Amino acid sequence: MVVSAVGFALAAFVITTGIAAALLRDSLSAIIVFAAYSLGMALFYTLLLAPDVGLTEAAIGAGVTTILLLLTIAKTTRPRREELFERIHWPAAVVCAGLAAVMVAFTVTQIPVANFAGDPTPVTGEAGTFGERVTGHYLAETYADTGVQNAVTAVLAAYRGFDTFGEAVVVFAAGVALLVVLRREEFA
Amino acid sequence: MSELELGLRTGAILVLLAGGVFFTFVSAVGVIRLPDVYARAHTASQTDTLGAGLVVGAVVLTYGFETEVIKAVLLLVFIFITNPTAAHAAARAAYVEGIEPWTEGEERR
Amino acid sequence: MLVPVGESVTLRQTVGYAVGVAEETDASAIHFVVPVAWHSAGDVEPAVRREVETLLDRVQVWAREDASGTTPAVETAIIGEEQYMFSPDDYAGVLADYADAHGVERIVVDPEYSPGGNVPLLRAMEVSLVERGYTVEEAPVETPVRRSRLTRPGGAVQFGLLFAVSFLFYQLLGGFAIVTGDTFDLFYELVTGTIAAGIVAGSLHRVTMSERPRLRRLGVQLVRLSLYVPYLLYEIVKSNILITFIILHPRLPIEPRLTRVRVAVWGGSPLTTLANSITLTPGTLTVRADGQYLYVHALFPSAREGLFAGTLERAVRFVYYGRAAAAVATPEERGDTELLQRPEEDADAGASVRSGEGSSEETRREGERSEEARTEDERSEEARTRDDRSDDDRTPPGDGGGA
Amino acid sequence: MLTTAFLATAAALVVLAIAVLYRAVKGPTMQDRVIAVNVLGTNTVVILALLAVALDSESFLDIALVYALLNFLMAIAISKFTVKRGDVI
Repeated sequence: MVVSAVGFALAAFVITTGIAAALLRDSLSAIIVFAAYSLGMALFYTLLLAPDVGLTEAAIGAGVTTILLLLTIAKTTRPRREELFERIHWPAAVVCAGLAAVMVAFTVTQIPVANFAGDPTPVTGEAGTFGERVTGHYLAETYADTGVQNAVTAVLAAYRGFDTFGEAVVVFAAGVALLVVLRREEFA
Repeated sequence: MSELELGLRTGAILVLLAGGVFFTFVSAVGVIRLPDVYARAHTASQTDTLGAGLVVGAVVLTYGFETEVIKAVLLLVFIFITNPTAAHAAARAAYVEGIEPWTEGEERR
Repeated sequence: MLVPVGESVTLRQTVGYAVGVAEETDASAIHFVVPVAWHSAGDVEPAVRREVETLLDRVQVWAREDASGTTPAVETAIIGEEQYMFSPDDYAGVLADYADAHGVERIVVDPEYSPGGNVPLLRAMEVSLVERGYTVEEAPVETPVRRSRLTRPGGAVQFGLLFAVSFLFYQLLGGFAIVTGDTFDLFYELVTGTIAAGIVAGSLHRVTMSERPRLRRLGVQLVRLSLYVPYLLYEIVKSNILITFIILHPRLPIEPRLTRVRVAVWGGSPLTTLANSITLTPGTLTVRADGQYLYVHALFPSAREGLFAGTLERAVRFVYYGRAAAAVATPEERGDTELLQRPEEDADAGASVRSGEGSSEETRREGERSEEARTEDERSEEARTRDDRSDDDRTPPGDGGGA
Repeated sequence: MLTTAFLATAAALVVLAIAVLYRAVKGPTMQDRVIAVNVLGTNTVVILALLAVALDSESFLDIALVYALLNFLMAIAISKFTVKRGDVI
């Protein structure tokens, strides 16, 4: 029960930071608030028992992204500050909100379990929808299959191991390319 | 561990948690209420550090003598070293940028 | 159009931009001027003068290169030689005088230009120029990334120490499976730990330590540090209660002042320890460290007095230099304290520290030295031209101190 | 009982974090935002430590450790950036 309180407070935090980051006019302010958003997201992942995703969010979202964005605006110019927030195009905003609401209505209602609401996670895997069976299967069989205790880690690093490896290669290549570009831009 | 010891430890943990929340609350009030960057940096570095320290202290106390306690202690050390340094960096940046410290009688910023 | 110039990496781009703007706006002339910041009236050193003249020649050549026709005329000048320039206002005044004499309204500034050498006066100078009614514009230049060398010659001790710390940290994150686990764990943790610590120490041992560590002294200092930490914790808790009272007080009774203390510790880690301790004890915040000078922002008078009494300084001296060194006169007794923001006697003068002044040790010394060198009537001369707040800043150390 | 206390503390800290967010959005200077986000980061680290105990998973402490260091790095990087534009690392 109290877990859900933490969850809802976090959700409020994440949504507020998200909106603020989108609406702030000054890009440096937006970057800083976006870092706060990453803090909230990492906590969220951790609360939903996906610590490795939380760790990635912490390292990438708050650390690397902030510095990359800072470097980006260092290479560009900063507009004069006269307003605090971006002007909202209301018709577009309404359309976007409507679309988002439809998406949420379709997807969120299909989510079988809300972990932080305190509902038990189905482990049996027999009854229920397809999604529940898949979740149940992984929760039940992961340890026997892979010897990894955390189901999320197992999916990420064992079942989808090659996938993750490929991702790591992509990220590494991007990092190397970035270094090359940055060094090339260094003068004086 | 005896009944009494357990009770004492639980009590101590609760006191630490309450103290931590209280000081974090004070730091939040300070960050919102104080008039300028420098004054805000004060609470950000000090009151917040104490609040965090007390809560992590409660965590340390809960773990007792397990190996995890070392990590918690290390966390405490990090917070105590990095927090004032970060506040100093922000204040120094403000000073170098030429932001004048607020003195009483001026309007709040 | 007026362009104040000085040696900077973006000077070339600024010149190009200024010429472009001058052609667009049909300005009759561009004036490139160098404000020369030598306080001794009139006698700029020949070497400096030659340097400035070469710079102006270069600027002139560049401007000709960029101009499409013969207009606008390019003029150069060295200004401010006869005047004492110290604060951003002084620079702005000199520029304003020149601009008025030549009927210039528009001023283009190189964002990397720094009037006072290493002191960041530019922003404040621009503000002051805008206040005087000129159009001030920063040239849109690309700032090159500056880099300084981080590496130093390393050594076996550095490597060993860093290796040990990294290895310990690795084992710690692994939950000390090396001790608690079975033989396989022991072997596994040993190998992976050695590799990881080896990589860290190999790549960073030239960077992490500023000087060669002496192991025995390091050990002694660690022991004394373990005595210092509880004392610091006690201080933190004690003064946090006070600051809590102040923050939650409805009227918010704070009297923040920026102060400067010349502390009796030196070197990297002692100074860092002291500065961080000052920041951790509520009511005081280290804003800037400049050699032995710490710029401390104190939130209320009692915090300021505590700082000037130097208890933390003594404790840090004990940690790093031993018990004998702990007995030292307080900063207040030494006369090493100074209030940078309006002393109590003229509390209604509306004064405050300006960005440039006192922000660098060099200018401060420069200012003091010339202060002594100059004669009495020069001083009164200056008192007429400069506003009263700058005089507060140049109060000799100790004078405005513990008031 | 203690678990509830830890979670309640975490919830309270998140609520306080939302309050501090006001300063991160409002500013007015960049340094104000840096300070606010640093406070948020410290709160996050503490919440992670609390979750580690409450949900009984010690690995969260590792995340908290990483986060404590990253938070520091972030504050330094932004501060340095605002002083010398273009000089981040």
